[in-house]
Amino acid sequence: MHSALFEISTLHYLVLGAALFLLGVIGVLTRRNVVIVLMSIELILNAVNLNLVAFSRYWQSIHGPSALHGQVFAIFVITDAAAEAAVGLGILIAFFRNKETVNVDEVNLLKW
Amino acid sequence: MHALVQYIESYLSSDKTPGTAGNWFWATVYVLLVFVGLSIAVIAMNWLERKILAHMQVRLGPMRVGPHGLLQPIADALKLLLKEDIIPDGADKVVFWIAPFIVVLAAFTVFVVVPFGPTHAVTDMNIGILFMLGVSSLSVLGIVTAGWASNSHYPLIGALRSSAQMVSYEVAMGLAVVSAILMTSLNESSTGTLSMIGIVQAQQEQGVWFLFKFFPLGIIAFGIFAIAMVAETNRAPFDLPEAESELTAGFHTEYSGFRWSLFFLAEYSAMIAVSSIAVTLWLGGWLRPFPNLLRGTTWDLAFSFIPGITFLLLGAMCFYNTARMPKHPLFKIQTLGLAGFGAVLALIGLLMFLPPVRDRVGDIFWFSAKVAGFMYLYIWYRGTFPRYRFDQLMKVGWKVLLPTGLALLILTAVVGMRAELLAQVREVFQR
Amino acid sequence: MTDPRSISPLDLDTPDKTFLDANELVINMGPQHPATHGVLRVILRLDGEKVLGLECVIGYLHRGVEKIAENRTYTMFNPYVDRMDYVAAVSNGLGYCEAVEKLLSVEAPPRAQYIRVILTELNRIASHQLWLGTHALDIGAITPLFYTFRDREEILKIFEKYCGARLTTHAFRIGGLQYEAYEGFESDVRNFVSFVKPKIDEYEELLTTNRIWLERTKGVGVISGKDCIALGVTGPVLRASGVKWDIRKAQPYANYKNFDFEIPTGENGDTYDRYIVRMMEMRQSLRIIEQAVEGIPEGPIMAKVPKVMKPPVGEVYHSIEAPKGELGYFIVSDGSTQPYRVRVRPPSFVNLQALDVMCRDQLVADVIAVIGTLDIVLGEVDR
Amino acid sequence: MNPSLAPNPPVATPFFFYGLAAIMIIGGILVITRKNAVHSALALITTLLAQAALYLMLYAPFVAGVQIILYAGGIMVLFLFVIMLISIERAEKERQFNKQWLVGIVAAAALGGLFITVYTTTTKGRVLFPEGRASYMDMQNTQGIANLLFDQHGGTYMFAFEIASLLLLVAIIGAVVMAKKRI
Repeated sequence: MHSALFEISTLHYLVLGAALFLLGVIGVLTRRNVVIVLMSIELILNAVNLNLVAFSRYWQSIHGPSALHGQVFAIFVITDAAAEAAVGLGILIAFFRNKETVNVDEVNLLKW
Repeated sequence: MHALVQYIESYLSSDKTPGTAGNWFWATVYVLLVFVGLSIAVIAMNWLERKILAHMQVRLGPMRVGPHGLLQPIADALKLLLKEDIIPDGADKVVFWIAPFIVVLAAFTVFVVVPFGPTHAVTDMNIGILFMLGVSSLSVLGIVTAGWASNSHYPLIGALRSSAQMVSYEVAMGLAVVSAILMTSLNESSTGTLSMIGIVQAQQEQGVWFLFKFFPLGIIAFGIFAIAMVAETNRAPFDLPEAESELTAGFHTEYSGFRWSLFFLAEYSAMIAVSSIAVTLWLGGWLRPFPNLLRGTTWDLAFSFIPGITFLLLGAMCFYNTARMPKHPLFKIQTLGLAGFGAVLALIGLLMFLPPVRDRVGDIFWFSAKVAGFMYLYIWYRGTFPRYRFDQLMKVGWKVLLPTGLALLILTAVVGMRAELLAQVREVFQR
Repeated sequence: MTDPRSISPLDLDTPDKTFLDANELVINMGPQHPATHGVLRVILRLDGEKVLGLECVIGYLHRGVEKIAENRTYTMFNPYVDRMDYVAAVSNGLGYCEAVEKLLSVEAPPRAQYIRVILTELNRIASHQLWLGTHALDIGAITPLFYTFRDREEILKIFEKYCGARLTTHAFRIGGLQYEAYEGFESDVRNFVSFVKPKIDEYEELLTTNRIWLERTKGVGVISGKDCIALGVTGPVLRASGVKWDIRKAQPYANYKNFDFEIPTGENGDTYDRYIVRMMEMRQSLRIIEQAVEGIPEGPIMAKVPKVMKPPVGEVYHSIEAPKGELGYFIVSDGSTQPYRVRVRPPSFVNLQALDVMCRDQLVADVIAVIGTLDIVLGEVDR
Repeated sequence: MNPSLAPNPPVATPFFFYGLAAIMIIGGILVITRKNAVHSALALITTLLAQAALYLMLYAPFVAGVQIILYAGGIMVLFLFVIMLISIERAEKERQFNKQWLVGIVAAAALGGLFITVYTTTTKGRVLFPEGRASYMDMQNTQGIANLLFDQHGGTYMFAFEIASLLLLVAIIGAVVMAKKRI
């Protein structure tokens, strides 16, 4: 048990990633403020990234140092996060201008 | 004792930076040295800026505290430390408290990778330049939060302006940097590097400072960076975030005393940091000038005397001014102080003639001298230029620097790969 | 979109929402603000950084100069006018003295007239120098301030030698001068003229072709000649809009008709033109001074005026071309030793009205440039 | 390749890992519990920076650099910018959480259970993710990534890279269209 705790392996990173992911999910589901919901999504994406990079290292140990696919994926995820944040915040601003609220449960423009 | 000497010698003969060599003791010493050196540089910069600006503006500048106001920065620092630290009532206390530290941390952390010499850096990172750009971009966070936490209109506008400005100019800055990094890879083995030391070594190997490589592409890239770095550090003529006549003092309007001095410290160390990037990327870092024209061991030896001579000259200047001091009993202490300062400078100069010292300070000296040139430029800008308006600033950033930077990047690649491109074109024609 | 002019800046009923929703963000600039030249308070109604409208709140420096005049004799009131436009005290004194002289139907002797012209023109240069320094400072160029103050110092030295005061000079008396020109006055003035000529070139070198200066001033705060006349704007602001109106030529006072000088005018009526017009005016002033100092006649410096002044019942309006525009004095006499009413037409006060027109649809930073270019002195605005 | 750039063997890995993990978890909790969005953003920045340090521990310096420069220096500034544009005083007085506690707990529990199951499942006596520790690599990470993205013969992920650039372009246009009052 001692060595399992103190020799950091891929699994450690995976567990950390899972914890972050769960925090993000709870944030997305329970918060009303859209900005914080978006930030929780960032948390989820980061959890995924952590897993990807951890796997990349694991993969490297098997397939040699140039097997960096996980890191490349992480970079793509970061790119997507940037796009998502830009569009999401743009929508938020447009929404705020119309409804003067940032609460996600008042986003009911499509409801009649 | 013998072990200690051996230990130090083992360090002196090392060809790695302490961080890379995994030498924790020397790394700590280096961190402390950089920290102390930086603080001294900021203090000196404070005095120099006031003096140089004053002389540009036909006045004398600080003259009262110490000979020629030499002790003025220390007096100022004391005053700032003793001042009441006011936190406005409506401010968000925690964020207000943290913000200056974010700025200072960001401004100081970048110096971990600044190469003062081939072995004179805390560490040499694989991603050195990326690290520098990234960490220095963190100071935006401090500025934004400082403006927001003050809970006042002017700081908020200042913070918004500041963040928009810094984020915009980071783009142009990044493009210029990428074109310089591209130049590192345009050699026989076509391996580039992001490491700060590696970039300087690439210039050494290619025998040309990147400023002059692919003339005039290098100079244009340097120009873009030189403009963007002034905007990045919020200095004149891009000092809109703290435009005195419009926003009183911008994001730090509500700050006072110690916390304000942290912003001040951060601003100047950020200036030094971006100047270090410019020096490393385009001006050959620690390399002495004219490596091609004046080569050979004789010239190396001649150039290695220059640090000592510079300090001797500074000392001589002090003595000259000592002779010009008023001959009045009240000025006795000041005269003695100035003479003492000159003596210390001259002593340092003499020390620098000793062979072991001479060999090890040359690179630090040239690096610092180049950075000092940039510092002078900053002061010069401040004395000369009016301030841009915000829309004009954005126009310069997005409509001038960004397209130029993009074109420059493509051109650098084309010029650098011209042999391959020509070969391919020939292939097409032969077919 | 509604016409921005229909929105009153002080319409505070609509709540000040947030930055984002800032169709109407109301910002208070001043009275304690580094760029409002004293205690001007401007209430800005902004759309983001665009100015929808603004309103000036004045009176923070009101001292009731006009009321004071009613309780002072004509002679005793003379020093008070220096406190209105304190950077051009000599011009203020000239206007007042000439107005009272007109009321008394006396005329100052030629020698006094010449010295008056020299001092007034020196003061015009000093005023323009101070304007240039502070205006450039507002736009962010700090160095011109020190250059202009260095050279303005020479003018102030002449004033000090002449009448003992540097700023609030009280140089003139009703009917002429109190002091004879001191020994070496003429050579001092000549030296000053040859000293300051290259200095003006120096200011121009720093600013006139500076790219940032051009970008900050060209097309900023444009006002047409028609608008200027409608608002009563005078002085360099009017001339920069292309209207060739200078009271020194239009209704010559003192002995300006003896001198040969030009009225510089601009075309576009923007901040840059006003800058150029003022720079050229400084040169023209030097020309006038050169001519005047060559032609100082000998003779008395004081006309015959009674010790106790009791002007005949009546009223008089007399205006002069002060550095900032038309400075007029309207004096009503009831035959006693004290004026019944003195009304000052201060150029700064009238010019300040144009601020709103000039700033509409410009940016916040331009408001500062425009306040600077109007060259207002709050002491004169508030009186 | 510069041999002097070879990184050192890791030092005190567990210490750093648990420290950074604690920072990340605490930061994450603060992100989802703070009333004030600026505080949340600052907590998220802390989490992101700690994660960048974890990337360094995983020998992914380039990803760490990108994380700092893009996430902490770019995206989070955007977040702070937007938070400052919208009114916070009012948002703070309102109810912070919606009435989905139950959904949240159930979803989190389900996902957590799933993770635990996956991580502890053994097939033929082997866990699904063995505790394989990567050996120390003296590869230049940045060049490796560059080779994967675009090497001379068209990198493995060249197409994906171009698509990503297109995505960014779309995002730029979308954000401008959304946020601008008058185009």
